[in-house]
Amino acid sequence: MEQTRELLINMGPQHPSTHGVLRVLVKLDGETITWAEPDIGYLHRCFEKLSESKTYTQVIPYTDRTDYLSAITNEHAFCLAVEKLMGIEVPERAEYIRVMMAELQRICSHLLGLGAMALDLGAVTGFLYAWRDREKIYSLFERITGGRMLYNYLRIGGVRNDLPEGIIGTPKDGRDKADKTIWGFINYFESYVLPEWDDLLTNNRIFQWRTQGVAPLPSEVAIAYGASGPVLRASGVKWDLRKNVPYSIYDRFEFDIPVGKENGDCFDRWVVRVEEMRQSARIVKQALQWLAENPGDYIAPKLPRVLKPPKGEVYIRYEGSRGEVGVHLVSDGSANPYKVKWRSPCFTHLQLLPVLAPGHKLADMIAIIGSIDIVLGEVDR
Amino acid sequence: MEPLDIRPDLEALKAAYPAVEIAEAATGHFDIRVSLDQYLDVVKFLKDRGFNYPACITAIDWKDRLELVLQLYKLVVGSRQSPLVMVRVDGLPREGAEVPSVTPLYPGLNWHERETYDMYGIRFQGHPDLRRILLPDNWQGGHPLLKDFEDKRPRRPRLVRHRDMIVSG
Amino acid sequence: MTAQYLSFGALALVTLWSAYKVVTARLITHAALWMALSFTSVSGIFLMLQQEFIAALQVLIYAGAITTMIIFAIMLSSIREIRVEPQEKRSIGQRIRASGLLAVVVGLVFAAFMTYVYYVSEIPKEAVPDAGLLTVRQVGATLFTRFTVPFEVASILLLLAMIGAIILTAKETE
Amino acid sequence: MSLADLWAQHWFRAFVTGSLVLVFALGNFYITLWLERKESAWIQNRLGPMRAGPQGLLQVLADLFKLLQKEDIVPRNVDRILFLIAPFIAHIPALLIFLVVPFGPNMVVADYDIGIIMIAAVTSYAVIATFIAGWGSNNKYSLLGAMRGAAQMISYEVTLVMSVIGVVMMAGSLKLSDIVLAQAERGVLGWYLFPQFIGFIVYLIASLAELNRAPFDLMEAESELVAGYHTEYSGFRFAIFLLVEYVHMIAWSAIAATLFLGGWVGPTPADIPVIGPKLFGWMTGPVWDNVWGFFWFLFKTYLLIFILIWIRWTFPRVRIDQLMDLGWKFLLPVSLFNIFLTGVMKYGWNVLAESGSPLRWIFWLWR
Repeated sequence: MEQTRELLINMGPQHPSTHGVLRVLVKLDGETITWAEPDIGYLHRCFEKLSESKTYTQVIPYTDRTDYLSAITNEHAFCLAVEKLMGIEVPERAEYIRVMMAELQRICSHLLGLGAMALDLGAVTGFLYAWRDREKIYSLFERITGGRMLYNYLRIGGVRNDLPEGIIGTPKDGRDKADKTIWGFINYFESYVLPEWDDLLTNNRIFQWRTQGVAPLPSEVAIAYGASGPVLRASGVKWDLRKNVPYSIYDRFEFDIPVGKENGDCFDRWVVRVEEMRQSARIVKQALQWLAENPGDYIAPKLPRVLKPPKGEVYIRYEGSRGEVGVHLVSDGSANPYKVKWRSPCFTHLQLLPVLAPGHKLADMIAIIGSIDIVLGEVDR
Repeated sequence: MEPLDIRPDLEALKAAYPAVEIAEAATGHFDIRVSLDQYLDVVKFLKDRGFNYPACITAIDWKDRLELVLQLYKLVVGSRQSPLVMVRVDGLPREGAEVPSVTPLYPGLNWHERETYDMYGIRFQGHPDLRRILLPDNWQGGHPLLKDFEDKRPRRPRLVRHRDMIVSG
Repeated sequence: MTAQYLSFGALALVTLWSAYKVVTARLITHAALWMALSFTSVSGIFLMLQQEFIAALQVLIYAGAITTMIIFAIMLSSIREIRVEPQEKRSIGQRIRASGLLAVVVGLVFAAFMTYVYYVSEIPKEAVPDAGLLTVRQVGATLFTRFTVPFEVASILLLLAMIGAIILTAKETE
Repeated sequence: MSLADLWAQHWFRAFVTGSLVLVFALGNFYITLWLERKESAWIQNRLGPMRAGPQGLLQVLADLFKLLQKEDIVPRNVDRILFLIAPFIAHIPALLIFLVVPFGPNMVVADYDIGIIMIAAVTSYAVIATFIAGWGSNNKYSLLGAMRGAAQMISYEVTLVMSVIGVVMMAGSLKLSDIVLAQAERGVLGWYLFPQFIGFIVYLIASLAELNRAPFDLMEAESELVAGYHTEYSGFRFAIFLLVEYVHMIAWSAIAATLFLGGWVGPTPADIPVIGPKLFGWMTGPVWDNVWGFFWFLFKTYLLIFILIWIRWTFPRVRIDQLMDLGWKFLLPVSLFNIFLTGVMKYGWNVLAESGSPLRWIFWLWR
């Protein structure tokens, strides 16, 4: 029988649900996608070239701007790379502050990722709930770092400043202190926000219709395509760089790695992210306990004003909010990095789109983009 | 969880390809220096030995030559401290370098190879779709991560606020 | 009475004009929409005859369902975009053929024939006493008593058509 | 010529009642839009509009003025005539539905015998308007939205009519005022909401789909199709589409209130036992009946509007194939079953009502 002609659609770069300036070319047969091709580069800001002309410390604020929704984890990855290159010992307190901040940032980033996916699926309320809770984290971060989104808080060897007084709070802080103390937020988050997500969306029949069985990703394919983070774990691979290649002080914390089923679909990716937020909250609680028990003010070692790492090379694998952040740093002994390569998880994940999308409906495309949770700032760098 | 030991694999690699230089770097990873003609075979060998996870591929411009760096590691569930190996091909010409593509082995390196082409001008033979990725398709200005890259585009007037007048320059 | 004649004249004109445009419209989508207008004005004539039921059915089935179905048929074929084609110069013969003059002539002949039939026929020109009282209840009762068999036959025919359409359009799955 | 004489004239009545319907529709559009903003804000822990007027009451007005001031952009390469007339055609069904809705006792513009069929008929123009807007825009997103919309509305119109047939069977009339009167006789428990509960639920879901409201707002799914069939519209033409959407919502809620919730039937203060007749006895008479009828009609309509808004801001959107599956494979069979059930139950009551057998109470609800 004669087939109908395919319709070529240009989604983006100005489209409400491409999470920034992503352009996807889609061929449709009716409503079914037969071919998809992402086109990126609209947000390219020459991060790698720019870094070569900055000193090591000056690069830190630029790392914030790669994955701008998960700034602390990027700073952490970069600082880890430089510290490894120079062999700097980080003060214990600074390590705990870093881990706590990174995990709060992970919660924050996942909240937005989940909220944006909910918005793409038409649940506007879920999105606004995510913003409400993100706002509380931002208030906390603003008090700690002075910035709300791009912090420039971590320093090579430590952190810029200690936690302000009273921000830790006590484990009894409840919902009314959610935006004042970290304990308050964590308690509010665990007792109120997570059940709300489960009620509103995870257990919602329509939401399950829209996500279950959509874009299954077999685990071998996920590994072959370099998927990492929640996307990899949703496909049933129990792999978390915090556990499997421990860096910083993650081996001191107790937490589980949530995994999805063998053929992880959009729903698995969703559930894994929700569970990861729960685990991050657990880590934050342990860090808070330590910080409350071990007060101190040694948060950064004395370092020369201009850092000149020895000649050498380092590649750091870091479990960012969206997956494996790789920092490949080459030093020639001068004050500027000779080369910085930022292996971004979103860039790698976006390759999956042409694999996952065909055979699904146009509406699923949105769910897929939402479920792999891309940030175009990091894709294009 | 036991730390993962990849030394047997590297020894087997050394045995199979004596020309390969293997060294452990101070920062924890293993450098595998191979020549261009053995590159694809070594990567195939490593993939067969279980280096299943393609982390990244990139290049370094050493001002007189280019060096291709491919980062791989073993993703084994339940393992710990899986070391990274960097397969390095040194001595590539700075213009018109051609390297066999590993995308057929590791589909996840597709875009990373495209990016390396985009930024350094290294062509990957056998790549399914070697186009510019971050820069526009019609970009003529060269490959920006080369150290001698110059932005040849006409300078845009830059508006600088200078007390009470605006100077363009 | 004049108001009635006027409105009838207007409706009839719209019906005829849109019917003419159905045939001559350059874009097939326009033709479908002209057809919807034609059906609508026919239902207006039914309303003037105080046959609301038939008018509503006319709108429901013809202007609603049939037009939409035709639109779907058009969309399933390959016409997807509005094509703005330059008008090319044509000879007089081509123009006559293209302008649908033949259609007009045939239409006029047909109209004359119908008028003739109308005048010579024995149908009483006065309103039939019960015509205004044709209620839905009567229609239903008649349909399910006197015309049960034709009704069921028509239903089965439509069902078969539906099944056939599904079989024709369904893609073969491995 | 006195007012009564004038009232006897058809043209005058048509003019006055038509204007009243227009005023009703536009006024309620205003309130519904404001209600939607406030209610969505309430659901989402926001305040909603607060600045323009008390509780943001003037916000809708401000927005309408803003849209009115905007340039009326007609993009190049659109099918100009269709693009321009689409908003007006979209108006037709939304307003025509109000013709047959009884707002109160004897308060109906055109009391057709075929009320429900007429509603189903005029709704078909909504499909045509959507298609004209989407196709005339010459935009792939618009066209996709329009085709989705056409498929969806045609499919759900069937379900919608089927879900109402149970009510028609019970009332024995297609006339909406007759249906209300039939419910008035049966008292509160006799409202068709209870015997026709399946029909009511199916109607609610199907009318959501017919209205293109979330979770069935596929034809203007902003995260998929930008804005669907009205992507290219701006300024007041866009405002008209917005208006039509809300007027439609009011219309369908009004019909649901009429069919299932007893329309304008409701207690008045004079019905309060003991003190009612003494204190509110003066609240009787034809005028007060109309006032109270209108009040209850509005109350029930807004109850349904509230539910529709609540649903919209709670659920994610379904996918087009799931929507079609739901409509054809679930709702339509269920509504057919409802017709069957209604027939059986009515027959059962007819047979057993006189017999005095205790079994007859099973069928009592369908009496």
